[in-house]
Amino acid sequence: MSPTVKPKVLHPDIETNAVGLTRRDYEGAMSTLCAGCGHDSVTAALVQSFFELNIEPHRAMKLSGIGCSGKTPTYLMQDAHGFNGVHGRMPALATGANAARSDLVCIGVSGDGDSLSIGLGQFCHAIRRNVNMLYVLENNGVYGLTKGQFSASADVGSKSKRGDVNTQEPIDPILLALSLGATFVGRSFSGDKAHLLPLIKAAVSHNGFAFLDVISPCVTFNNHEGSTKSYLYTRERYMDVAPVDFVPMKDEITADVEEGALTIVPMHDGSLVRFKQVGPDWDPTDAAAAWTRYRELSRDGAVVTGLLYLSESGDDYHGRNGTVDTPLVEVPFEELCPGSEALSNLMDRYR
Amino acid sequence: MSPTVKPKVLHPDIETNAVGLTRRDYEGAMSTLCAGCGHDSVTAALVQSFFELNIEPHRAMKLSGIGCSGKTPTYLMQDAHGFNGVHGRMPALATGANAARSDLVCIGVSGDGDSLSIGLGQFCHAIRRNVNMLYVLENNGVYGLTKGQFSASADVGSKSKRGDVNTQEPIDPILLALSLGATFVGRSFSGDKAHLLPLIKAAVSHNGFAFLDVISPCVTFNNHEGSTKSYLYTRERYMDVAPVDFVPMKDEITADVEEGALTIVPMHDGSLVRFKQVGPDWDPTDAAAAWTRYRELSRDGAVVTGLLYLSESGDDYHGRNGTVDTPLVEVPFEELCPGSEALSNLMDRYR
Amino acid sequence: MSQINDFAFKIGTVNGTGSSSANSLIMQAIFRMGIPVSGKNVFPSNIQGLPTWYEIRVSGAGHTARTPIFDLIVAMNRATIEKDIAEVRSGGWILYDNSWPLEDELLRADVGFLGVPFGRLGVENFKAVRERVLMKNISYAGAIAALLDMDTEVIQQMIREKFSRKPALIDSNYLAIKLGYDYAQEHFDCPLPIRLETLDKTGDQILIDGNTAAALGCVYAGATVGAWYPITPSTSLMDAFTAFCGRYRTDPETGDKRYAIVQAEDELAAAGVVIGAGWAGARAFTPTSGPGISLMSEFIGLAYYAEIPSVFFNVQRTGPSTGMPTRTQQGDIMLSAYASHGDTKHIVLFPADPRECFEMAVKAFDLAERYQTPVFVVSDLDIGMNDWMCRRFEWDDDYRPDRGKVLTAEELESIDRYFRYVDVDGDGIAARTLPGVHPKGAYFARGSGHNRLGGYTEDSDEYLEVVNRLRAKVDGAADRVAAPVVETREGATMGLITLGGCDAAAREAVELLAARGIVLDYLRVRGFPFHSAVATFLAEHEQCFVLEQNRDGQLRSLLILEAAADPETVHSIRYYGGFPMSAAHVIDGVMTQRFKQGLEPVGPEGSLVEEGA
Amino acid sequence: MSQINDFAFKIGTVNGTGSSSANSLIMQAIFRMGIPVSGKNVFPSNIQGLPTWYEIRVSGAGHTARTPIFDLIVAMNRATIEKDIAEVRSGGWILYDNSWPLEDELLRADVGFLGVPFGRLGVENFKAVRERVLMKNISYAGAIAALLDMDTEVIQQMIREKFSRKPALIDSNYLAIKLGYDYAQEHFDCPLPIRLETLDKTGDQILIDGNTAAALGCVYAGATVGAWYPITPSTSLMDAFTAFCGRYRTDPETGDKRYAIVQAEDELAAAGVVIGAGWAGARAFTPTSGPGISLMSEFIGLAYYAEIPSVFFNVQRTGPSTGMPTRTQQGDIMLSAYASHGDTKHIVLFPADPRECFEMAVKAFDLAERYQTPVFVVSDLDIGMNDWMCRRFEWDDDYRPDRGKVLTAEELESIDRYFRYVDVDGDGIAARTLPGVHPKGAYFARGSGHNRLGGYTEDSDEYLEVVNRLRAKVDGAADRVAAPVVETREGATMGLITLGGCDAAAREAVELLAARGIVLDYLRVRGFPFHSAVATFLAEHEQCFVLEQNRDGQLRSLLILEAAADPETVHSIRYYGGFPMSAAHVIDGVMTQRFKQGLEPVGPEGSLVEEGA
Ligand SMILES: Cc1ncc(C[n+]2csc(CCOP(=O)(O)OP(=O)(O)O)c2C)c(N)n1
Ligand SMILES: Cc1ncc(C[n+]2csc(CCOP(=O)(O)OP(=O)(O)O)c2C)c(N)n1
Ligand code: SF4
Ligand code: SF4
Ligand SMILES: [Mg+2]
Ligand SMILES: [Mg+2]
Repeated sequence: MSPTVKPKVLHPDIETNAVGLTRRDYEGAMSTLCAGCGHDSVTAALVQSFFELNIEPHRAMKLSGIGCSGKTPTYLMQDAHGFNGVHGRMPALATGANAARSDLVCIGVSGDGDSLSIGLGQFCHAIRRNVNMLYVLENNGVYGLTKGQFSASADVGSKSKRGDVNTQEPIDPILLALSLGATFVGRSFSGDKAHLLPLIKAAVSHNGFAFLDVISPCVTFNNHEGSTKSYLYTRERYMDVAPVDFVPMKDEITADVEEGALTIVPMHDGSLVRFKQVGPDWDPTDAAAAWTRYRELSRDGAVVTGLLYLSESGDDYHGRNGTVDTPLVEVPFEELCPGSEALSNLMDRYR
Repeated sequence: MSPTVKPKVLHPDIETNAVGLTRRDYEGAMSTLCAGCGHDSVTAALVQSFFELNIEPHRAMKLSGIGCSGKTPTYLMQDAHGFNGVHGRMPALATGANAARSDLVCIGVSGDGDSLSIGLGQFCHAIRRNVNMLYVLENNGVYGLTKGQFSASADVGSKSKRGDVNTQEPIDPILLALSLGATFVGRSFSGDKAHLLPLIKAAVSHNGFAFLDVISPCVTFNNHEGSTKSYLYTRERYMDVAPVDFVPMKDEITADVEEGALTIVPMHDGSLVRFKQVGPDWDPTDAAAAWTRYRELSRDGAVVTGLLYLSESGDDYHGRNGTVDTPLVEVPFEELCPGSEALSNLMDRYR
Repeated sequence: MSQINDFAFKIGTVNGTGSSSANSLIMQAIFRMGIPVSGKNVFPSNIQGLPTWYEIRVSGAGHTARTPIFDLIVAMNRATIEKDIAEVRSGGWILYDNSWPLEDELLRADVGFLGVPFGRLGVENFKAVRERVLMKNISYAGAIAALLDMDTEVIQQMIREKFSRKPALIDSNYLAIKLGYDYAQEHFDCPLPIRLETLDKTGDQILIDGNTAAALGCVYAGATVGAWYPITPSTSLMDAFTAFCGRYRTDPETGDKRYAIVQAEDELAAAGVVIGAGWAGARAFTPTSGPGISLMSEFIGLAYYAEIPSVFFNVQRTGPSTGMPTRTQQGDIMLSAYASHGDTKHIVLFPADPRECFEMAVKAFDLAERYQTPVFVVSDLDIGMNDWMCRRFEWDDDYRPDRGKVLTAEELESIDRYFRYVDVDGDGIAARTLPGVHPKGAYFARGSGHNRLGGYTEDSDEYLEVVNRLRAKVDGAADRVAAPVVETREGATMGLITLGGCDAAAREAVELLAARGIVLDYLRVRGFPFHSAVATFLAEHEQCFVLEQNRDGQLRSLLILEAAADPETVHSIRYYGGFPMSAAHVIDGVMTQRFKQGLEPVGPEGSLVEEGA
Repeated sequence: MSQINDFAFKIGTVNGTGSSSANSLIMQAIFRMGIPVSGKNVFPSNIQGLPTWYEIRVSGAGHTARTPIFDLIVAMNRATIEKDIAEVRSGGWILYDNSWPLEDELLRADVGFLGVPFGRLGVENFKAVRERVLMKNISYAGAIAALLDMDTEVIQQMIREKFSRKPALIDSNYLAIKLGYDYAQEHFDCPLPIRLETLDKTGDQILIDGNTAAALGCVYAGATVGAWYPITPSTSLMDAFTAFCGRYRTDPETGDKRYAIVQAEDELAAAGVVIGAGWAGARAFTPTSGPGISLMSEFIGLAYYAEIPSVFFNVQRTGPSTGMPTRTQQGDIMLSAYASHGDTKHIVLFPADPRECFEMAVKAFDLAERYQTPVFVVSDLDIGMNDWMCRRFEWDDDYRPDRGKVLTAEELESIDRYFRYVDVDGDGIAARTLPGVHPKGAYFARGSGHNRLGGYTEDSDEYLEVVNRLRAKVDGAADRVAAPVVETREGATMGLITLGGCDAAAREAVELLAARGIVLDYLRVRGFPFHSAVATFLAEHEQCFVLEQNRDGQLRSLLILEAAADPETVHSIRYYGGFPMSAAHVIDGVMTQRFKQGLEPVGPEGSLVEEGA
């Protein structure tokens, strides 16, 4: 049962990107998730974004924990190194991978069980360290792979397929991330690819921990009436408060930045994030305001989405650490080992 | 090296409380912490509070993790069962103990390393479950017992004794608790016993998870200039935004509740919490406002204290679970075991 | 060879398509015909759309172990039909959906192909797409009924029971069954030589899985606190506990619960909840699997050293790491015995079937409280999740929990002063107290160094006194954990030793080997520390074969370390590919080992046994 | 008996009062006099105010093991003076502060009491309270210098070096030393019969602790990523790594760091960071102690199964659970070998002293990358935190890291297709690739079932192929991990086997036993899986004694399971009270075991050895 590899259909006029690859080159094994699973739409958006961002797959690392969500990396960029670790511990693996290879694009995919239950501590501390990575939380309010128990993101009153009603306060990763000083906090919906694409791209361009909470319905265990993470519920209550455009670096000069009313944030790598419509209520550079408004709107029943908060001025883990620019893996051994003379001198101090 | 027991000095006119015990009966072994350690002041405040609350020590359970803070329970109420568990995992032990014995006062003491690093996940989930307990976090910004490394609550820019400067965003347990829907969020300072006492008492009376973040300076590793958790720093920036009085149940009727301007919250057990002066800026029943103002004031450099948020209307773990009133430990076996007839009937269903 | 009531078949489908109800319908129907039957569900670690198989063995003689040889394969899944056809035994049959033709190259001359147009029948008879898929699966049950001569009245009765609350579905299910049945009757020479014949061998039996049984044991033992984090294959244990508590533990008037189930944030927390509750006096447990035990390791050491009763169910799956979550193995034997850093040793129970899961669950709480220590009940995916035929469970209403040495308020009142870890009785067990009972009962539980009085210590002698007592305490439990099952045979000089779910395969193999003239005594380990009868058995046999489902021969290791087995005379037989053990594996292993020991002139051909390097 | 350069003394003080500088001053001064010396710090798990002792053994013959017999005790702590007085050997001395009189009942007729008014001298000569306390401790160093005939010039030189940057402190330290020295010279018959005499035996030696040495090894091995969570007694390893990196790994121009140290939120995360970094191609490590290994268990299994190089330093402390964090033990031997659920087996190195900590740290990274697996370097509190005398470390500038089989971009370019787990060379080791190198190099690392191609699998055969190879791979490392140290003696038929920090005590005991006519060969295990020489040694000796510091005889168990030791002929000698092993314990253990085996007519009296039940 090795992963089913999709046959590459060669098409004469198939579109290639700036690094000469087709969209298909950004795909991975065939999905084994349930037909209609939100996670597969997230995969599709990731594939599309990486294609459009011209990422060379082998210059990326994709990591995940365990769960249906944890399978996502298998389904994208087959030419990137992947690591499907243990449940809830992807943030630590990603921190280590990024510590070693600061030059590669680091992509983490997780689930709400993976990040908010067993992995909550790691998730929070990765935010705190501002590890330079894209962190996608495929949020469906249940443990999909273990058959539908409520996860920590299940809302009070949400009904399970068996009819149980959740009585526990949810852990809202957005409120959490904002409280922890996250520098990039976005929220989206697997059912809205157009919305997801610029968010993913902006997240990849961000210098630091870029968090995307993506409502990604579980069709098998949490898509019924009474669920607050179903397609229907999400669609009905969808409220995009801070949608963005992403203007890649190369397009920057030509980018149409005339609409002065919009907030434009230059990203670390030279690309731009343009907030399409930020109401008077929403200031994506004010974490406190975002926290308050988000909470308020959510309590009123809205499924709030957008690039809710962005701060591009901070240092990522390496910036704070003061690590050399050369990825540590590539620093020559001679620059790491002090050699025999230094040792001999040092030995004199232990007498 | 068994714990040094303080000699009981019998004094003819020694004060006893309503259950006939002296203050000394609320003490424990002699402290082995550093002279001047903030944690010992917290101990003293706990002792005093429990004495004044007339708690019967054997009707309390005291639990902790590992750290200098973890030793606190040893130093109080020697006639209460105590459990010094493993590092960072007291919340789970307390959840289990409370599940079994809903009738006993459950007291947890932790440190900032214990609760915000290794135990962060458990801490958050105990809040989420609203386990009925007093949870004191003795917050000193360092790992005391392992000799002064920065903890996750160390502020950016805070200097270690060795001179290193912390560059990582702190995890602020107050912002965290408010984001997680905590029902009782207080903050105090080990150096201000008068402030701590009513907070502890209110916390014990609270029906649910009562969180007290107590700045408790580490005189040995984090009390120097440049530290943001020193006695001096805390004293200088101390800002009490929501101080309270605690009116015990029996005094209720006689309590002077005339000053109409003050907010008075009736607690689950019939006692009252009276907010002494709640400025126009502070509404202790509004979690969002508390989050925002607390963050703002803290960013401006204040050490904000008080009973920052209180909601007495919710259910604790047992309320949500719908557990019987009898503590589970005391439910007779006959009511637990369905017996042979039921089994025989059940067996028919497996054919 | 006539194969009445003695054959095996398997059904290949796609998961998430409702085939599991058809499969259990078939299995249950055979069971109700009074014929011993066993079923193994081979499913993927995924929710929908991947291949899944259900293996059914029918054995009038009562053998319930898995057999890897199939007389009939129902190949409903196009994605695996090639593999399925290749796997059926020579002379066997393939039942398949011939709505679309089968590629010629798949055909085998030595196998009978029985095509039924299940798809077409579905389309012709049902409207909704989902219904067509579901009914297609029910139809194959009809075809099988015809081919194997199943009692159709039994099937109809079962459908009526199953859908008693949804009568609308009864008709469509009847119809689906009939479609398959009639087609088979019409087109094939029914029944096949492999066929059923009513017996009366299941009268006192039930069909139940081990997790349900263990959950029931927890209910009967009076466990009130259950904490868990979902993990295959242990999840259904807590599902069952929840359901049983809903039925048996809900106050009829108020609706209040006489139990608390904590779905913890992870396994560490689940362990902590159990230990906290155990310390406070509740019977508390957590079900998990290997990865969970790894995560609980630190807490397990705490419970051992602070002496807190706590019960851990480890429904083993294939390791290491995440491994194959939907395959079985016995890979955590050593871990169970010694989990956590430092010197530790734990009480372990090894149930062999659901009945023992029930009984040992009860026993586990008694042992945990008696010895004030963590107790592990170690089953596996095969026992835990598959339906096993076993004797109806019984309950003795005189049973009262053995709480061990717990001082009451009266006892505390009468003594001068209480110290937690003083071994008054010389059995290594000190009396404990519970919170909330009496002021004199207070003590401080801790995982740091402590002396017999319960005080913190860093003193060598005080430390040693406690850890030496702990060792004596757990070793002292050996004869009270669970005696092994021993079966001797006239003339046997060698023995076969195993544990847990290998039992059925081992017994079957011992019978078959005896028929070949290789006579073996049999011992099944049921607990650790090993009962003295285990060492006796080892000492009394010149050679022993140790049968188990892991790569490294963990039971054998443990027998050497803890039951004085001589490494020279205990020979390892291991199969650990993720399927339950079969008699063929055992026989093959015994023959291979005998050949190695110079007892057989030639070794078996095409050995099934995996050889660890 | 003249006791020149052959005695032991210990100093009891209160922790947090600066006594540690005085103690290391004394030890270092003796060392600089060319006399072999060793020191053991016995400290509480607390920061300030509790009793602490420093034990110093002087041995012209070069024995560095702890001895539990003290000729002189410096009793500076009133809280423990009773215990201290009781402990000194008959005919020995007590040096104490007589500023206040000693209670009569504490006096012993068989011991010389040397009173020095340290307190009063402090009060008379220093002003600040804190200064008085600190200087009191320096003064006892002066008194000791006089009593033992220490070279005062050496001491003064050391004070000058130590305070070179704070010259103001030099004078007060001089004064404090002088106060104690002069008082002793004036009032006592200096030197005592136990005294020092300059030798030239430490010329090529250094005084260093094992954690510093291991950290240095990590720097020299080219480790770039270190992750940790503080835990005694491993914390100083990362402290030292940080300091060394500050010195050797900082870009002189930019100040940029050629390393990344992650203070993780817990041990699980620390393990994850190491594994993530190892997967990405960095040499990465984490230092921890027993509780940390328990917490890392799940991740360790992942690294084993997904084959990720990773290095774990376990500086053992007394278990189980939190245990005695400031006492030593060798309680994690079995855990190191088999950590995590399922079938696993790990490469382990057991350094015996700081020099080996340095060398084995380097070796650990080579082995981890060569075998693509977690490697454990298992020392203990005694080795890790105490200063040991050992030979200066050397470095071969020709050393280059053994990265094992890592495919370069060129190699990847030249092959058709890459599959992660194919054993091309037949040694169980498949070539790995690193991210960022070449598109053809991509593979998916996972802890779930996988086949040789690196694909996800739930297929028995595919699964088995991989786990069987893993076993062969790790077993295949046996002769490349670390050969044991073997020392044979004419006429020996029995052997003594030990590991790690028991070495010094074992060697000393072997010498002493030989003098008594009990001749033993000696083997010190240095790695696991055991080198073939271990099994050979076992096979060649009729009886072996296995010496270790844990309750359950874990090394012995491992030798039985993995080096074919015959349980009947390997006899356990264990001391596990938290102090380092001493020769007396070994001799006592050997005599006891010989008595049990019927080789001695009477057993030793008042056995020091703990008997596990
Ligand atoms: C240590 C451990 N505990 C439990 C499991 C079982 N498990 C696998 S996935 C999962 C939850 C997945 O939920 P989520 O992260 O929300 O992902 P989803 O399947 O919903 O996408 C659990 C509990 C495991 N694999 N490892
Ligand atoms: C599993 C584990 N890891 C590490 C340690 C070591 N340790 C003991 S206390 C502590 C930190 C204590 O810090 P904090 O909780 O802030 O308490 P404080 O001492 O500052 O009061 C650490 C890391 C341990 N005991 N157990
Ligand atoms: S179970 Fe839910 S989350 Fe998992 S694959 Fe199916 S739809 Fe997606
Ligand atoms: S080290 Fe710090 S926290 Fe610990 S006892 Fe001393 S002052 Fe208190
Ligand atoms: Mg989910
Ligand atoms: Mg702290």
